[in-house]
Amino acid sequence: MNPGPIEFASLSVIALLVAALLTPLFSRRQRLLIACCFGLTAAASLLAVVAGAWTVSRGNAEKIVMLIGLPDLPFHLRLDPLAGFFLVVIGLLSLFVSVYSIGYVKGFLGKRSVTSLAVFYCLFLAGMYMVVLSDDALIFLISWEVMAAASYFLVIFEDERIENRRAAFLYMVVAHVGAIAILLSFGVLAGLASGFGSFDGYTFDAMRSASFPIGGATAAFLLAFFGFAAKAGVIPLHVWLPEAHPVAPSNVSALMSGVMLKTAIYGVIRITFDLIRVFPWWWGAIVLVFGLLSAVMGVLYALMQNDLKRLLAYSSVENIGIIFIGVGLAMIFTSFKLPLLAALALTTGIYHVLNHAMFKGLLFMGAGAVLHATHERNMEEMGGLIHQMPWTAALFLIGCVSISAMPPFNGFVSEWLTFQAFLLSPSLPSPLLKLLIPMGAALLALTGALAAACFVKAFGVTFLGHWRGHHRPKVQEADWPMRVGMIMAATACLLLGILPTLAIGWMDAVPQQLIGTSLGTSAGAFGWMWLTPVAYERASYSGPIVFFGILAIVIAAYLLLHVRPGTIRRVPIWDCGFEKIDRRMQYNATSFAMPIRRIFGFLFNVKERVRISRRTAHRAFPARLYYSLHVRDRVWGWLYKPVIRASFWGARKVGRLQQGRIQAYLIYSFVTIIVLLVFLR
Amino acid sequence: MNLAVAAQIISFLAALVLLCAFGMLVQRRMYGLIHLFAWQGLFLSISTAVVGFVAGKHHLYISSLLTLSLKVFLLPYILHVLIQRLKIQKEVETVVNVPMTMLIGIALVIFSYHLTAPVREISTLVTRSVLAIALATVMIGLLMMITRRHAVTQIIGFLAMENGLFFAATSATYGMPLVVELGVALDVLIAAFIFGIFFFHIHTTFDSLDVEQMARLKEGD
Amino acid sequence: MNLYPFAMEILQVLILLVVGPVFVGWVRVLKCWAQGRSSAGLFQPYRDLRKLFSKDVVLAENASWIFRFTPYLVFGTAVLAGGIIPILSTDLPLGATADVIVLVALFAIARFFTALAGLDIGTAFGGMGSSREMTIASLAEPAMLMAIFTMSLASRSTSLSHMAQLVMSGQSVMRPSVLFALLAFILITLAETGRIPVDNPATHLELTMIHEAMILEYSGRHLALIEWASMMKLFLFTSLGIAVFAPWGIASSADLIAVGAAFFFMLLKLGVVGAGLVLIETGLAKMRLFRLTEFLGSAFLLATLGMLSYFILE
Amino acid sequence: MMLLILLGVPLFASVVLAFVGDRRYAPEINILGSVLNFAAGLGLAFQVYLQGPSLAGGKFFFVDAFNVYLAVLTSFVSMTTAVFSRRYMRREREHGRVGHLGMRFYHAMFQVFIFAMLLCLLTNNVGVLWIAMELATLSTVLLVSLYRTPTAIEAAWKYFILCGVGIAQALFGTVLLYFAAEKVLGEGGDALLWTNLSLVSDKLEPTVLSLAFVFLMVGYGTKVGLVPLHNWLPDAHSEGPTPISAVLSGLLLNVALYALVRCKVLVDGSTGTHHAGDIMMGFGLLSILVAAFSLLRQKDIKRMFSYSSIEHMGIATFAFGLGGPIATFGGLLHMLVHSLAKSSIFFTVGHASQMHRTQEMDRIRGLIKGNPLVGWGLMFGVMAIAGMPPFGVFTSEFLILTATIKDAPLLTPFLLLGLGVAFAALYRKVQPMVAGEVPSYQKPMTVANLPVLLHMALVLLIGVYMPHFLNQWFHTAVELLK
Repeated sequence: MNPGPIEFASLSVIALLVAALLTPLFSRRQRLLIACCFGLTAAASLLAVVAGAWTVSRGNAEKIVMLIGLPDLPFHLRLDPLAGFFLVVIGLLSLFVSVYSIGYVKGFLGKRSVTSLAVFYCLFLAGMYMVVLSDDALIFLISWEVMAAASYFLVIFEDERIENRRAAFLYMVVAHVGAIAILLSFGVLAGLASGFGSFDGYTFDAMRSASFPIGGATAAFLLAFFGFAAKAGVIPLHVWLPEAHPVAPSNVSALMSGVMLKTAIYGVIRITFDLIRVFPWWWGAIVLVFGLLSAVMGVLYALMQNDLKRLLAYSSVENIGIIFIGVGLAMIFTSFKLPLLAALALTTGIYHVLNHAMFKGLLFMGAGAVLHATHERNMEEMGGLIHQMPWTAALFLIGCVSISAMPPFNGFVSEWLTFQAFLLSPSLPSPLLKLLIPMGAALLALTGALAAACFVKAFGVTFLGHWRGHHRPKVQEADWPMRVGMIMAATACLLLGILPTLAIGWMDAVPQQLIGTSLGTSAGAFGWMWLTPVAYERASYSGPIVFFGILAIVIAAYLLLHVRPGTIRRVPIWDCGFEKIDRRMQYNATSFAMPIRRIFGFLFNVKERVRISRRTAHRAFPARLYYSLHVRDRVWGWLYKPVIRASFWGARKVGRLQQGRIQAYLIYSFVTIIVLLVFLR
Repeated sequence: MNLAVAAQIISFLAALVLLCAFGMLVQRRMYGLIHLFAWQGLFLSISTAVVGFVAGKHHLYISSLLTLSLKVFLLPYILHVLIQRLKIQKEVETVVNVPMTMLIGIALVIFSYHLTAPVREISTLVTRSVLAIALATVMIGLLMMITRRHAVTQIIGFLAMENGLFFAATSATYGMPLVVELGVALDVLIAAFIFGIFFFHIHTTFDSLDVEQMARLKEGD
Repeated sequence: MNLYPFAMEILQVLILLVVGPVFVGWVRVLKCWAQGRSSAGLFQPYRDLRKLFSKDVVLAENASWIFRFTPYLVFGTAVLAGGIIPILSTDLPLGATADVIVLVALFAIARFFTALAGLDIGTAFGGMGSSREMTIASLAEPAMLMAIFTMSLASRSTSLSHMAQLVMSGQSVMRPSVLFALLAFILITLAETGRIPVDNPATHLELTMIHEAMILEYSGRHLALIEWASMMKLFLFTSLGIAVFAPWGIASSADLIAVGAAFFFMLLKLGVVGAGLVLIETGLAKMRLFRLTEFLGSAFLLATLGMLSYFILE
Repeated sequence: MMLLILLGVPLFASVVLAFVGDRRYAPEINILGSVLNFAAGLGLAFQVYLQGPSLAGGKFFFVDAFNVYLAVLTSFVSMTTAVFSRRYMRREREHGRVGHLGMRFYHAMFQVFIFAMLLCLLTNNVGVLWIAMELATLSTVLLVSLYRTPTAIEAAWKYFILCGVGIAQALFGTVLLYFAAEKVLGEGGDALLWTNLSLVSDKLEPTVLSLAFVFLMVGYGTKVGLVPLHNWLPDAHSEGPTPISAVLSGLLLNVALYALVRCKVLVDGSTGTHHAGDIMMGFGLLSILVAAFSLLRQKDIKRMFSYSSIEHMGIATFAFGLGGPIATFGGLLHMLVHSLAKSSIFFTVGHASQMHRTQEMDRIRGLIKGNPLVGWGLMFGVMAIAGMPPFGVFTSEFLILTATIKDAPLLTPFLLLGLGVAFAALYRKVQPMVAGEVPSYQKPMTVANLPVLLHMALVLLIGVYMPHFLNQWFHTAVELLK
């Protein structure tokens, strides 16, 4: 038998599981453990990438059935282009992050045992691969929850900190509630697919071959969307995300933000396009609206953050929103039978999946390097790191530029394609959608611009200027494995930005599988240099020319200006004659975001307090000034707090049942009997 | 003895059993309770014997003897001894709202009658009308456990329920199979030992047998 | 291989480099006339640039490579944009490189790095400028895109050449959506190019400056590049507006006369636009920073109205 | 034959242990008895696997697909509990919480309890079932009050009275059942045999049987711990010695549910309606909700897990009430995996509370660092019990929930609510206990590894790979319970 892609993928999963089992044996040799474990995960990830890429380029599906699980419901695995694509996304970033981890995890040596980190890291990766590979409801949910549980243990890794525990708890609860919703959704589908006389309905194949009544399908979709949205961090279910992602070890944050969230996207695509297949347009509208909401609110919240990793986490909310915009548009186009447009929209969505995985992974790795070097997450305490950490700074900058959707990097390509998809909405037959969808384009534009502001802040405050903190740690550049991990991700960002045509041509198998149409004929029509979705006349973009054009002009200008040797004089910064200028006077994260906070303040729960110390001769010359600012998510107060309150209220009420007196308990039985008898008569 | 007479006798005994149950419901004194319980057991035993005689079921004699020895002599004796040992013979329990309790008891009798109607219709036994009384006795035993707060009273209520069940078994079906009867008797016996031990434990721990004190285990605020 | 398009491309870039400063000079001259001052002449910007190029560079100790790289990048994006916007001809080889969205993104990347450079030296001014610039940009960009989308809805294309050709072919003359979009575009151009009432290019007063605050630490050739680029930016935005809203005259065939005519029309239009700009700048006062929300908000509103009117009225 | 050995071993062991008393090797004898018992259980399972259901002791005992796995489970959990209790009870003895007499009593009664449960499961006679159930209660009542603290006595008293009253109702129900059966099968012992009753269930008088079901439901439901008859359960489970809590939660509840389900089959056969199922669903749902919300505010660790038992019994009851092949399958599986997981949790909880000398959750901290086995064991146990894959509880909940969607879609929000709240409540409490730094007052100690590891391994195994024979039994049982 020739091993095919799915054997490769399974092998990768098995390798990870074996690694997870064996790792505890090495717990006494921590250094060896790090090298072996993360080396092995890197190899396994590479294997997964190969399997995925192979499948996508072959464009067909392979299945195997493993004879474990329930005897009546063995585990079904399937590797089709959609799964293959996500396998590549997950595998690619896992590869980078695994390499990075070899350096990063060493930072924990001497402080705590990294055994559990290594074990759950392996399980986490295995879980993600399995989610993508699974082809029946049971194995899907098992993988889904293994992924959630493993990441939970990774979040709680540094468990002595209360914030980690709190975040992990919140994460776990939201994830589990979401998982139950997904479970119920599968329940609906399985029930409609084959009834409950047998276990057959649980396989995806049965669901694919069934046709669902609209009511049941809608229930299934809404449940699934709720569950997946909770996992993806779609506003308003996102609250766990900015808590959990920052406190996890940075390599894990990179994976969680970069690829774990994508499994939720995968789930939505799988359920709507592959399992249900026929759906009304307003499903897409729901996805679109939540996508827009997440995009705008996510970036605004990101702008308000002072914690570097928290900022990145909120930015993930934004990007998930952008992805859902693409998916939602694809759903709308599909339901109106516009396959070409749907293919375009879907491609934008999944291309952004890939892109976001790359740059968000890169950014989290960069933030991890900073954290590793400074032991600081608060940007207010940072600054000027570009001098001590030139590599990290440059790579982080690439990430920032990519995520801000600037050409010639990859973030721009997917955003550009999303705009193109938006601009195709006039082809829709529904007048209402025609009017409303362009508004979405405006919101997307707003998101992009705000993201740029956000990452100017992130990069500028962290790496530029002077050190803002009170005490100055000795900062060292990240070591080579970490750098290599980041360099690979940065290279991917650049390549995906300047060669989108190749990437999209390769990805065409996915829309081909799900919608039946591919972009291939139109997108790559003018060769690899030109990206022309739909038609040449509509729009075109050439990444290579933009990149090399700018590069050429910059180099030309530089050379021209350096023909005549000029000197550069280094002087202290100009202080306008003030003389007492110090580094605490720089703009910091809070002040940078101030104008935007003013403008969009109504969206946040802002508590700003200024207090002037009493011990002063005159009010105009205070000895001390105290300023405090709290920007909170309104969603917490609107959605989560009431739920928590209601639960405890319920708990108090229920607690009254158990009030201690035995007579009362006897009365319960007595009344129960009477009630039952009365009802039965 | 012809069937009609037997039925009358059994009905009469059933009435006495019910009366004892009501008596126990409102009896405040320990000894009074034990005596009432013993009387109830006696009526039960006689009734079982009569049924056995009428129906020609000889294993019912054994049941009758069991009841006699266990519920008329042994259990009252054990209770008696316990009360003396624990020096609580003088204790008088407050019973709240006697009329109300009685009313509920009567309501229970009516309810039981109503409930057992279908059984009565199906049954061909002479004892069929007694089933309502048996159920009522069970219910009143439960009611007694609810209204009283003394451990001994609760146990007596529990045993009264047991009587009611036994009565039900004889009246509805001329008694359960012998194995079951014996097993039930064994269980009651073990239970008797256990509550004996309990009385001591409770008394030494709480200094009284008032179960109101035992309300620590609850969902506090 | 037809060399004409490439010649056109080179010509356009040259025009950009040359006419950019002249256009700024023209605006300044007009402004002086309007305000009753005597002007420094049409070519003063050249003299400024030459002076700056010949000076040595003074750098803050803390400046990193970003600070030094930014001027080149800003200059580079401006030049590249000049090769994309149909200034003289719609038949540009680079025209397909980028559509209007890419163009906006090119300006965005220049702004991104300028803002970083502002933060790089670590002064309060630099940070302030960056913060304000990014704030304004984040409001202006969506409005800008909306305005352009309104136009591209009609032409079913975001490619500038196609849009211009379509307008020239006369299919869409004087439509309500165009009017709204044009108004919005003007407002945004004022914001994007840092003109009154959003910013004042002529002042270095800390409370008001935005763009100037970011580049306050630049000197010598770096400053020259940035100044030149910002002059080109004004020119580019004007050309962009012309290409989208009033492309008449731009050559669409390989014809020397047409190109000559296009050049003439271009100068004519620039003259008119300059006059309009001066009217606005003289007639209005600089706004407070937080009133800009309303300003840009109304630009966004206008653009949205344009889009709605496209669907409702056309 | 195996069947009789299975019943005989614990009885014999209890007699021996009653004589051995508090000697040093008593725990080992206890273990030996349990191991033999488990071996007999395995033998029985093997026999059933090869030959199918059978009768023994002159129709007096029987074994089929439904009770065989519960019997093996009972003997297995009792064995691991015996292993666990060796160390545990020794330490309690050293701490002076249990006296000389107490130990003798503990060991003897432990075996009696096992005997009672096995008798419940294996007897063919409804009456004997009742007797055995009562015996199971009585044998544990004094174990619950073993520590003689005021709360322990209170708990035991409540247990005694409430279960006594409850079981009395079950007897009434049994009488009514016999009354109905007698009409069809004639007088005598045969009329109470399952094997006969199930054959003629459609001929039994429906009105009588539905009346009987109410009493059986309330009676056995009290023992299952269904809300609102559950009040004894948290008290008894939290105040007794931990091994007893483990078997109470892990086994006794199952046995009671077994009895209930058997009765339900008869009633369903007789009435031909789904009323009995509806009643069970109602009780199940109420239990899930009340237990879930009660979990939120617990302070005592064992009390919390006993509420969790109520919740899970609610789920299983709900599943059986729902009926249908998938839900019933899920319910059967749920009984198995819950029992394994819950007893494992109680083992770790026992160690944890001994390490800290308290059952208050606020004082238990840093378990993973203090003792990895206890910490991770508790963590994974809770994961399992909270329905996280890949543990077996997830599989059963998956089947039950998906089946609910089909048959009672309107109830799913309540299930979702209950499961969600229970999950959050458990994690809220467990996470601080296992994570974080070791507190100063935590005492290191050696723990019994084997029971926890064995249980968790089994739960995991069932989650990812259910053995074929188990599947076979469940399917046969589903047929039986249809």
